[in-house]
Amino acid sequence: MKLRVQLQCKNLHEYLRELSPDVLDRLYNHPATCLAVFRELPPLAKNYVMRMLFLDQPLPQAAVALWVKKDSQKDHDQCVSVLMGLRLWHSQQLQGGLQGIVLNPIFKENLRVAVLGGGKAWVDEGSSLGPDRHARDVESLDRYAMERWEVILHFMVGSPSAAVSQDLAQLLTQAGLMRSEAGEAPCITSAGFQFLLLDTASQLWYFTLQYLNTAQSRGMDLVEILSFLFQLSFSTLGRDYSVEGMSESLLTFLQHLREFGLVFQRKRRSRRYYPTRLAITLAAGVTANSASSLTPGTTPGTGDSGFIVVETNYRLYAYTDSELQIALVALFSEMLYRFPNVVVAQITRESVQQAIANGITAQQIIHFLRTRAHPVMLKQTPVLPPTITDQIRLWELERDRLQFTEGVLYNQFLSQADFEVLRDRAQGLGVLVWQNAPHRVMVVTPHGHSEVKRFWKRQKSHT
Amino acid sequence: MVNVLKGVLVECDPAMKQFLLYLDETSALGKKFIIQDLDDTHVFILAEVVQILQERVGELMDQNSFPITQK
Amino acid sequence: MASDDELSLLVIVLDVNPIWWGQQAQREPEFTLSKCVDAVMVLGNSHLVMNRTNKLAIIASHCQESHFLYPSKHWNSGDASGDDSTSPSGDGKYELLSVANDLIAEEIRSLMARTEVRGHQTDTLLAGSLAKALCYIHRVTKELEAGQDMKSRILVVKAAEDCALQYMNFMNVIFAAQKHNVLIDACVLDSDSGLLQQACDITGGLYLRIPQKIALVQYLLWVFLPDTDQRSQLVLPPPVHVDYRAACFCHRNLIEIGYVCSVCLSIFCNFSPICTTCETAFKIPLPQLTKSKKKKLKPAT
Amino acid sequence: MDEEPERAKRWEGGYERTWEVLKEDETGSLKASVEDILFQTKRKRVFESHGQVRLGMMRHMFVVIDTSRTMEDQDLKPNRLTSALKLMEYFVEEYFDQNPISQIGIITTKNKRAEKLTDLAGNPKKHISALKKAVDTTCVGEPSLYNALTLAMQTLKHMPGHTSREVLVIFSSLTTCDPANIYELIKTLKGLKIRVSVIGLSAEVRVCTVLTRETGGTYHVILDESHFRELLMYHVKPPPASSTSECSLIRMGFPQHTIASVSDQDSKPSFSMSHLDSSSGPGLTLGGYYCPQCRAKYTELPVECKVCGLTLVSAPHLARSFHHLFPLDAFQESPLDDYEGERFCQGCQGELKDKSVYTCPMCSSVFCVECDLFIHETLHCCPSCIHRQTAP
Repeated sequence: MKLRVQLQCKNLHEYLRELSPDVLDRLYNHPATCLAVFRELPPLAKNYVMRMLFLDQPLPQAAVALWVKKDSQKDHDQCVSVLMGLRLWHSQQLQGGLQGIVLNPIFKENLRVAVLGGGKAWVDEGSSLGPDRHARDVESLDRYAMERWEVILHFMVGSPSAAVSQDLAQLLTQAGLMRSEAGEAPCITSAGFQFLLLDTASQLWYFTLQYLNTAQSRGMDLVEILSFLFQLSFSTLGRDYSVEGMSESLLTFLQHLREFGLVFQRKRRSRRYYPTRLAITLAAGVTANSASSLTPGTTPGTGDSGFIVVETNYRLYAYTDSELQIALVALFSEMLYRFPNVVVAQITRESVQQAIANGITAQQIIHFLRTRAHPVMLKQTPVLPPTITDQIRLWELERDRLQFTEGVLYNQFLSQADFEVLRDRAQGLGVLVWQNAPHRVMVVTPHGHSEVKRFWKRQKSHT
Repeated sequence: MVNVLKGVLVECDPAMKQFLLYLDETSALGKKFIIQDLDDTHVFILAEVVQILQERVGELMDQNSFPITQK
Repeated sequence: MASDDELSLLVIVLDVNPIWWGQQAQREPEFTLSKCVDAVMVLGNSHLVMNRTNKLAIIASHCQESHFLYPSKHWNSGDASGDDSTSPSGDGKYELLSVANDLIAEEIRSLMARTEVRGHQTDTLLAGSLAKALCYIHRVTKELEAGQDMKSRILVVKAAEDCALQYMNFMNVIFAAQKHNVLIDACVLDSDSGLLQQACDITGGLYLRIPQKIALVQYLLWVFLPDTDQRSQLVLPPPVHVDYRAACFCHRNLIEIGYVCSVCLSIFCNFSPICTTCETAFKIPLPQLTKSKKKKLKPAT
Repeated sequence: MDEEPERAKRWEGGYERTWEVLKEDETGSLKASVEDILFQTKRKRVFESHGQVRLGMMRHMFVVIDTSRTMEDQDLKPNRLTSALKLMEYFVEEYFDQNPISQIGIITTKNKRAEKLTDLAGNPKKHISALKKAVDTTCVGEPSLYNALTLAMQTLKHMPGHTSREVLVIFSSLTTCDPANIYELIKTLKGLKIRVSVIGLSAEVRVCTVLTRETGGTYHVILDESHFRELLMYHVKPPPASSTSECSLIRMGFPQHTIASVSDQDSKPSFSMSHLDSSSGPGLTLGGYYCPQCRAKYTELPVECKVCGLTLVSAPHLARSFHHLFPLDAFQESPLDDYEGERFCQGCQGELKDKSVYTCPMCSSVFCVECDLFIHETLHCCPSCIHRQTAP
């Protein structure tokens, strides 16, 4: 039985919520992180935070509940749980025994600094080093960033020309994007295929998450590198910053970022660095990554945006000369012709089925096509011809006509009461897969089986 | 007394279920594999046939599909 | 969650009428123009940090001109990468914001220093500023990339009196805004403004006359920061009573029943045989009523 | 009425060397030339607005929509009917936007019959909902121009003399099934001063040519959907009033809107008069507009009071049409190279990059082409002139 591995890409909140309260509190010590966290809140929660930004007194919970209209109560509850979960809101007992709410004081302080000024500067500006003789303009930074990032992608698809550092290769393996058999060159996994079809911002975010997950094992301080990462994403493109005052582990981190193309440093020991567009759009990837996101999230200036034209006759024209992009298109289509600046491919049932067998979902293919749609395509609504998107989905569904769930079948109950007792128990344990009361049949998951069995034995002995 | 059986629960549309019943009756997979016919959209089958069953369904789909594009 | 490709543009029109602010400084020394500008900047900053794609423009509405405080002319619209000549932030403020705030402060200083006040007009030319705001919104909309979508709204922070002569232009601006789905919000510091009430009502914006000027920042953040999506969820001040009665063209009286010329739609409070606006003679012969009427009432366009 | 129209057909005209307009630049690209043409057409519409002529601001118009079998043709997407109805919805909205105190009614014709979809009324919502419903009508048989026009005429002839009487026919079929001599009807229409305009969806039909020529309307045949839209929009602007039309002062009410909040103890919900005829919608509401003459309550304006017959409008409604009466002068176009001064548009602050700038004759501010269009099409007032007004 082959169950498809779905590439799970958490957003910032899901990630932060898993951190310990202690780490969270330390994170809020930096204005950049506060700003980043704030920006990713649900819109309603952002307004809540803003409303309380200049209040020093706690607000009664009942008063806060009156902020929203009755029919939006659900959104309100969700916002409250997010704010509480991220420890942005603290409950406090008011005088007179009422429950009150107060904004996390550290967070409040630092967000105020980010928005209004004050406090100390985030980073040393490069200006302390004097003007850079080898100053980079925005274009060359963009080019550099794209080149670096593509090297990683090339490495993943196994282009012989692409070579990456040991650290990076290891990271790719740890992230489950590549699989390396002992002694052999690593090869791409089904998760890797899915990764390739994401847009750059989401790829970057996914990758960063993986990096962060392993950061602590490298002896890095999570808070330190997260803060730096967010700070980077709020810096100005085309300006140089100094490495002055950075700790040793942060410098290592900077070297890694340099390899990913997030920052540009002329030489390894250079005293200044330039953040690239990749670093700055990193935070943008945080929202765009949700797998269901149907919006075209073209990253400006990344060069790979907008080159694909799909016609209703399943022809696909990709105006690109990038080997990588062609390889990506070839993942789910059949190549027909190749020209210097354009390739023509055909989306066929076989090619799509092949892709799906590799673990790529129809949604990902459609997302790929949509995010890389040619500007001409973007002008029409919907962007992709519905026949194509529907057919790709149908091809996927074709494979899903049977749904398999491993389980243990319980049947031949003697009485309805017996059945109901056991069924309710299984349901309570959350292991019930399927049940049919009139026929007295139920299916539980294999790992729930032993527990249910034990319960049944006990039940029998009682009666 | 309750009877307990290990296997795989299959959820499918009624048409697909008929195909499964047909495979079962004709012993097309070399043996009977349906443990219990649960309802219109569910059957409980032997775990070991899942792989081969998927292949057979794929074959069926291949037979029923026609190239929609001309090259 | 708001999708990333939907931009939100907030244009703040700030009334900087020097006479009004001068009087205000004498009345309440604790709430001056610079305080107000600070409050507006806080709102602007908050709007910018809400979302990466949010955009901001601030227009100062003066007696004689409307001046763009942000983005300035020499600033590439929308592009976050400013020229490097601006001094980097010396504190913990988000770089983009500190650049913007410096610019706003600089521009308003030069505006106030440059313009000399003639006469004693205590009314500000809001219609002109709104017209410019709409032109700006129009341009930004045209510059959007394919597939992008933009919601825009205008917030008027109004201090001085209404200008009655602006009625027609103001109405034109309101209808243009309505046509382009631009909300007009109004935050009124002083006396109620009939024109703005109509503007907010017609375009679906919020009108609020704030009771305590000193708490301007809080009012701005609480009421005017949420965009349309969140407004539908939040409890906000109820709509105000809007006076839609017409003013007759002959005496400028507010009337409930009047007579309208079928040719030019001028409104009169009583019968007259000849329309004073378009000089049409009406068919129905009537005993001569008042003949002393102003000849031309339409403002020179 | 028998002589052929003098207007020559396009194919009878001289040999047009349309391709010579296009010129290649040094690199052999046509782009600049094509852009130039697009640029010119963009501007063209601005100049078409007429100056100070007397307009018929109060209009009564019947729109006749052909729903015969030919409307099922798919040359407009998805078919003629759907496309036409969609555009009509837009038309109705625009019509009331520009002609706030006018009325419109819709007639459909199919199967040799004509029937009223909506009566003459001044509220866009009713018409639009009727149009939305009409999408499902089946298109059958032949249209009847005669029946449709008679139906329109029966209502229009009772309209007061100071209003315009117009019929706009969206005609898809190439034939019409008339029970009597249509030429007689055209004479009657002419006598009643009813202007009939036709927008043809297929090809020119002689009976329509005669009809429009005699009644003083216009006749156009569409090229494609965007042209269709353009032709419809042409009918949105109020037509110049004919010199013979009467003028009068009309009594109108300007009711105040009263908002009663639920918390207010004194306020009691009451029935709105506008809900009397329609069973839909809640009848009881709190606030509303009260007729100043008889205190009948309405929830929407404009409306004609059902009790005392007074036309109720709000001041902004009237203000909507002011721009027709006081149009903004066209800006002067001049090449950018000749212009000295700050190269920024006074409207949008954008840099002036196009090869022409536009100067307002009153305040001599300069604008870019986009703002020029926006100002003339939507804003109807010059942003800079407003500032000059109060300056002594």
